[in-house]
Amino acid sequence: MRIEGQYSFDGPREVLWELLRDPKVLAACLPGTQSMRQVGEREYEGEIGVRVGPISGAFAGQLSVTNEVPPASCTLTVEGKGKVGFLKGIGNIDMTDQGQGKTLMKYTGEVQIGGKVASVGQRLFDSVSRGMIEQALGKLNEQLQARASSR
Amino acid sequence: MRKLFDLDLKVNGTRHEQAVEPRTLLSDFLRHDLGLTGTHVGCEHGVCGACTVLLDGEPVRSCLLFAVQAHGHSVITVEGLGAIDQLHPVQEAFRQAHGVQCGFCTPGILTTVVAFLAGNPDPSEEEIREALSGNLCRCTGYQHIVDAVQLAAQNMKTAHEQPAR
Amino acid sequence: MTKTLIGQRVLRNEDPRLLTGQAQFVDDVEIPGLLHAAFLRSDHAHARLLGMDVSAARQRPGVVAVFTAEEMGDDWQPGPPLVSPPPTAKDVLFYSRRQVPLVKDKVRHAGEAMAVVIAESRYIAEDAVEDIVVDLEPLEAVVDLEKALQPGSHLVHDDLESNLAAHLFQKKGDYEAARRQADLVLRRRIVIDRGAAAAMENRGIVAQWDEKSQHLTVWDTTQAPIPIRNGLAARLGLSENQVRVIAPFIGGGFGPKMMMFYPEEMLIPWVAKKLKRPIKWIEDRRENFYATTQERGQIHDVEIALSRDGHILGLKDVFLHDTGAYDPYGLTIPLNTQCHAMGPYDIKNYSTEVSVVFTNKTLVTPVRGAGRPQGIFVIERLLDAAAKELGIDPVEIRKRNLIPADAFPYEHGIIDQAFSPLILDSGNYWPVMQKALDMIGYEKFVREEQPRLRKEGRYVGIGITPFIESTGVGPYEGARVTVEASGKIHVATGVGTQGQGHFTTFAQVVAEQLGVAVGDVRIVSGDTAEFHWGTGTFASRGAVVAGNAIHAAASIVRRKVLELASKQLQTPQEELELEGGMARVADIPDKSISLGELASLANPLRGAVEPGTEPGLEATSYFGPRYGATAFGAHAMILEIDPETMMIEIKRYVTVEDCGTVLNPLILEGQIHGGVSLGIGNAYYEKLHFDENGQLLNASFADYLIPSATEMPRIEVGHMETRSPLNELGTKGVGEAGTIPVPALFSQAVENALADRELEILESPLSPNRLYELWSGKEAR
Amino acid sequence: MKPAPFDYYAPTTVEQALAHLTEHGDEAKVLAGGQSLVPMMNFRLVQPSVLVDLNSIPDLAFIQPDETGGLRIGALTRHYQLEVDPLVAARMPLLHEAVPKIGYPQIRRRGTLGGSLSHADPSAELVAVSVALNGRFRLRSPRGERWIPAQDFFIGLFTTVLEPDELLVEVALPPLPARTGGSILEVARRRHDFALVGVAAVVSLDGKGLCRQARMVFLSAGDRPMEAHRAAEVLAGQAPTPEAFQAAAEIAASDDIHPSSDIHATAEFRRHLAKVLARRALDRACRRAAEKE
Repeated sequence: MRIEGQYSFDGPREVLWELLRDPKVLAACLPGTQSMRQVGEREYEGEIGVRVGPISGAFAGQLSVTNEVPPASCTLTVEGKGKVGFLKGIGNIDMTDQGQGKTLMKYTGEVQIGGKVASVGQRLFDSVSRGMIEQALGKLNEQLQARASSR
Repeated sequence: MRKLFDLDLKVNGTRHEQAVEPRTLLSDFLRHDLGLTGTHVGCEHGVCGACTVLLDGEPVRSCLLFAVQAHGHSVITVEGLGAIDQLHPVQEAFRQAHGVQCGFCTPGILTTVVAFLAGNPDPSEEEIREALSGNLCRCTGYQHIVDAVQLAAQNMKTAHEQPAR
Repeated sequence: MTKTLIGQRVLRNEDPRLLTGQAQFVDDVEIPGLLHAAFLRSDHAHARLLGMDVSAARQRPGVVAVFTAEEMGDDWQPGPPLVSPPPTAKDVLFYSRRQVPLVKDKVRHAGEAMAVVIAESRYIAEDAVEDIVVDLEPLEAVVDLEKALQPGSHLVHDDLESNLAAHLFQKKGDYEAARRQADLVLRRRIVIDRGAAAAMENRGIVAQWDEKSQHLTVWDTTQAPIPIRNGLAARLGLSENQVRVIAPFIGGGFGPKMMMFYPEEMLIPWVAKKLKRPIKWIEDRRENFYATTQERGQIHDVEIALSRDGHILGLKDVFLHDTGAYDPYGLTIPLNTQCHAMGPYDIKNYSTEVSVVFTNKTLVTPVRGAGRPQGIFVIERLLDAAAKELGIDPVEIRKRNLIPADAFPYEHGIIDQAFSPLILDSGNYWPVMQKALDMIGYEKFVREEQPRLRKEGRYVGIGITPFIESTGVGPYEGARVTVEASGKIHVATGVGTQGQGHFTTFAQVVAEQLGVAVGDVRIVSGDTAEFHWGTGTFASRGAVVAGNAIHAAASIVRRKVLELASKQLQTPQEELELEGGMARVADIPDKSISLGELASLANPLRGAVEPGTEPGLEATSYFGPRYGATAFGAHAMILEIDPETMMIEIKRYVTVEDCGTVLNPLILEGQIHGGVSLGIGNAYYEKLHFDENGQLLNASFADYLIPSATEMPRIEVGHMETRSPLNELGTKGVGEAGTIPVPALFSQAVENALADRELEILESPLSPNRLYELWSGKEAR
Repeated sequence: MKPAPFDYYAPTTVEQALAHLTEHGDEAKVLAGGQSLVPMMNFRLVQPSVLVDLNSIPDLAFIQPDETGGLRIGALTRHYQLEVDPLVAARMPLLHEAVPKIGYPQIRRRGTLGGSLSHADPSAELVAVSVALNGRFRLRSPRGERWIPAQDFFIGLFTTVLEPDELLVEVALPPLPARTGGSILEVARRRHDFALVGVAAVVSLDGKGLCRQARMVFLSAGDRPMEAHRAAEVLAGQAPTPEAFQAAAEIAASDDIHPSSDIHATAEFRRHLAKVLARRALDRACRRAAEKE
C-alpha cells in the first residue's frame, strides 16, 4: 500500500535532523515502542506494541535509517513481526525550510502488511497507518518544540 | 488450563450440567460435548449462519457465543425441531419445495425460519429474503428455500385454522 | 413398464436425514481417544524456510506431537500427479511441480503448511501453533501473470528456468488465411480474476489406524474417494484392501474437493498410522481461503476475424493461465477454456495458445465451470464488440454463427480436457435461444420498455448469452445393483455425493427398471468398502456416467428377475410386468411373486444352483462414454444501474437448458439456481484480492462477498431436450450450466444499460467502484 | 479458529462489573453482544485474559420515555429491541430506520446498543446516528459517573474516551425539535455489508420553511463518525432547494470527511458516493420535516 503526505514542523530543520538521528527520540515517537536497542550504525531493534481499539499485537521490530543527506533527507525502514502477522514500512523523508523557523516534511513510501491482520483486517489498514504516521509526526513535533525552545 | 465453569442449561428440553472451559464456543459445546452434530459450523466469524440456534427462542450465532453464556438458558437446535418420522412443518416444506441440496447450511436456516415465521406468519417474498440474509447457501441460489418458507407459512396457517380434532 | 419415473419431480430420499441433523458429515465423526490437528501456516507468500523451533509447542500440556518436514524423513514426498499432461497433443510442454505435505525448503504461497500440531483438543492445538517460532527469509513474491514470465522474474520453483508451467498450442483450419479475407478484425485484451468455491463446509479428514486389524479408515470431504484410497495405500505401503475411504455427506464440493491430494489429506492418515491414534483435522474458514484450491485467473490476447455480414471467419486466442504455486491438476482448465472459447459457434479456423504460469498464490484446480466461463466470456465479449462495429443486432450475429442442427455430431478437430477429440454429440441450438428470448420478452423490452424507461432517465439493460457445456467425460464409473430378501434394492456406486441428489435420481433410474418405489432403493455412494472402482464426481458427470452404469446394472437385474419369475409363475417373460415390488402376470393379480421372494429363491440354502448361473439377483456394470456429451443453454437477463451510485440490480433472470433427458426437473432446477448464484458472484461480487506481495486481503466471509438471498433474483428456468446419442438414458450433465455464461451475460447487459456511454467491459468480476472508473473514463487500475 | 484462553466473570450488577474491570484493567474486555468482539477473538486478533460479561445485569436493558419527549436507552438493549419498539419508532424514527441496516437478523438479536457504541467502529450505523441525534452517554466508573456528548465520545478508530475501568451504561436521546425530519442512507456491496459509505441526516425547518439546522453525520468516511460541520454552516438559514442540497453535499464530500481506500472502494469513489447520498438524504429528511406540521 502506498503512503504519502506532508507535515509542517514548528522548528528549524537542523534541530529536526538531530532528533531524527537520536534513537531515544525515535523510540519515544513511534507509537507503542517499548524499548529500542542500537544494533548497528543507524540500526535499532525493539518491541513495538501496536494497539487499535481491542486489537493489539506485540511486534518484534527493527528500525533503520539509510540514505542520509544531512540535514535534508533520509529513508526510514520499520519492520515488525508478531503473532498477528508482520508489517514493513519504507518511507523516504524530505525536509525543506518553510521560513519563520518552520520545516516542511514530505514523505512517500510503501507499507506492506501480511498474515492474519492482512487477511481479515484490510478495511482498517489505510486509516490505521495514516493514524500511526500522524501520531508519530505529532510526537516528533512536540519533541522538536521542546528542544527548540530549550535553546 | 483456566478455571472451569459449571454450566447448567437446557438443550432441546433436556437439562445438561457440565463443567466447561470458558472459551468453549457454544457451537463446539453442542456438537462435540453433547454430540448434537446437526448444528453446523461454516465460518466461525458470524457471517454464514450455519450455526444458528435458538437461545430462549431467539435465533443467534452459536459460534459467537461462549457456552458459558448459555448458563441458565434454553437452547433449541435443529434436532429439537422435528424427527425423521415426524418432520416439523418447516422441515416438511423444505423437503416438498426442494429447499435442501448439500444440507450443510440447512440446520441454521431451519432454526432461523422457525423463529421468523413465529413472529411473521404471513411474510412477503421480500421479507423472507431479508430474514434469510444472514444465512449463506452455496447450492440453491435461495429460490427453493424462499419457496419452502412460503409453503411452510401456508401449511402452518391452514393447520392453525383447522380446529384440532 | 406402465408409468415412467424418469423426468418426475420425485422428492429426495436423502432429505429427512439432512433436515433433522441426522446426516453424518466428516466433522460429525467422533471416535474415543480422538486427537485434533492444527497447522502452522506461512504468513509470507514466498520465503525461504531457515529454521523452526517447536520445542515450546511440544511442551505445552495437552500437546501429543508436532511434526515438521524434517520429522517426516523419507515419508516426505510431493503429492502424486492428479492428471498427466495430454499425451496425444502435439506442441505440449509441461513441467509437473506438485504440492508438498509440509514446507521443507521454501514457502510458495501464503498459508502453505509448515508444521502440524496434534493435541487433545483443537483449542490446545491452536494455542501450540502460536508457540512455534519460525525463521523465514522473505523473497519477492511472483503475483502478476505477465511479469512472472518476464526474464529476470523471481522463480516460484528455483530448478526451472522460468515460471512457465506449461505451454499448449492447438489449431483447426488456417486462421491467418481467414484473417486475410476478413472485413473486420477485432483485437481485445480480456482479464478474468480469481474466485473461490467457498463450499459452506470446509474440508476435513478423520483418520483411524487399527493396529490389530492393520486397517486404515479415513473419512474425507472428497469428491473422489476411490482415487484417494488407492493413492493413500500406495503412499503408506498398504494393500488397497487395508484402506477404506468414506466420503459421507459432504457440504458442497464445487470442484476443489476433487483435488487429490491435498497436503493434509496425505499427512493426517500418515500421522494417525504413526501415532496409532485417531486424528481429526477440520479446516477453518480462514484456512479454506488459503489452503483450498481456487480458479479463474486468466489474461487473453484475442483476435476475431469476421465478414461484413457478421459471420466468424476465424478466432485466435493467446492466453495466460494462473496455476498458482503448483500444477497437480495438469491442463484440465486451460483445455476447457480452449474448447469453450469457440462457444456454440461454427468456427472453421481457430488458433489457441496457452501459457500456464506458476505464481506465489494458492493452487488452482477446477471450480464449478472449470475454465469454461472464461472461454465463453472471451467469445461472447468479442461478438458483442463485433455486433456494435458491424451494426448488427447482438441476437442476430449469434444466430448467424450458431452450429446448425444438421451439423451434429460436430467435430472440432482439437482435443478436450479428457484428451479425446472435441466432438459436440448432439444439439439443436437456435430453438433454445429463441425460447429464452420469448421467456424474457426480448422484442417487447427492446422495442417498448427500454426506450420508455430510458426517457425516464433509467438505465436498464438486457442481454442474452448462449453457451455450451462439455459434460459427462470418461473414463468410467460402475455400480452394483442387488435385490435384497426384504424386497428393497441396494445400489452401490463409487462416486461421492455433495448435494446433487444422487440418492434420488439414481434411485429413480433403478426403480424405473425394477418397478419398485423410489423410496425402496437405497443408494450407497462414496464408500470404498461398498464399491471400489471409479473416479469421482466432477465435470458434471455423475448423472451421466454413474447414472448410466446404474441403468445398465439395473437392466441386467431386471432380466434376471424376469427369468426367475417366469420359471416360478410358469409364464413367458413377455407376459410379465414388474410393478409395485412384484413380478406379475399383466391381468391376473394373484399370479404374482414379490421381488423379495425371488431374491431368496435366487440364493437357496439347499439344492443346487444351475452350473453357469450366479446366485442372487445382482449385477455389476460399468459405463464409459466414447467422449463427453455436450449440453447447450441460453441465459437472458434484465438489470438496472443507478447511474450515480453504480449499484446494479438484476431485475429478471431467465435460463433455458438442453441437457438431454431430464431425470428429475426439481433437482435440475436446483442445480441451475445454485450455478447461477455462483455465476452472479463471479460476475459482480466475488474476487480474491491478492496484493502485490501475494497476501490475500479478503480471507473471510466479511470481505469475500458471496451472494445472499437479498442479492439473488428469481430465476425462471425453461427446458428443451435433445438426447445424447452417447448413452442409453440420453442424458447430458448440467452441474456447471448455471455458472458458465453469467459473467459474459452480465457484462453484455451492463453495456446495454449504459449504451450511451459506449463503454466496453473486458474484465470480470466487475464492481461498483470499477464501473465508476470505467464510466468516468478513469483507467485507474 | 478457536479463541485463546481467558477467565470469565458474569457479574449481576454494574458495581460488580466495575470491580472486575478495576481489578484487571487493560487485561479485561467487556462482553456485551459480542457480535464484533467474538469474531476477533476467534481469529485470535484479540486475546483478552479476562472477559467481563454484562449479559446477566438486568438493569442495563431498557427503553424509557423521558418527560421532555426524548428517550433513555440502557446500554444492554439489543438492536432487535430497538428495531421493534414502538416508542423508538415514534420518538426517534431515524434510529428506527437505521437499526435494520445493522448486520444480519441473527446479529441484531444479540448485538447491543452500548456494545456497538463502545466498539466505536466508524462504519457502524448506531455510532453515526447517536451523533446525528445529539445523544448523550452516561459513563460509570468506580470514581462515579459522567455524561459525555456523543460527538465527544468517539476519538478514533475503535477508540473512545472510556477508561479501562469505565462502562457506558445508558444513552439519552433528546427530543427532536418541531418540524424535524431524519434519513439514513447507505451504499453497501451486499445489503448487509459494512456500508462503502453512509450518511445520517437530520433537518429542522423554521416557521418560514427554511433550514434552521441541517446535520449530517457520515459513516465509513473517516476514523470516527464524520460530522459535516461546513455543510451545516452553508445550509443554515437556506431555503431547502435541490441546488442548496447539492452545494452542501459537495462541500460535505470534499471538506468534511476523510474516507479511506480499501479493496471495496477507493477514497475517491467514497467521496463521490458521499456526495450523492448526502444530497438524497437531505432531500428526504427535509420532506419528512415538512410533513411534520
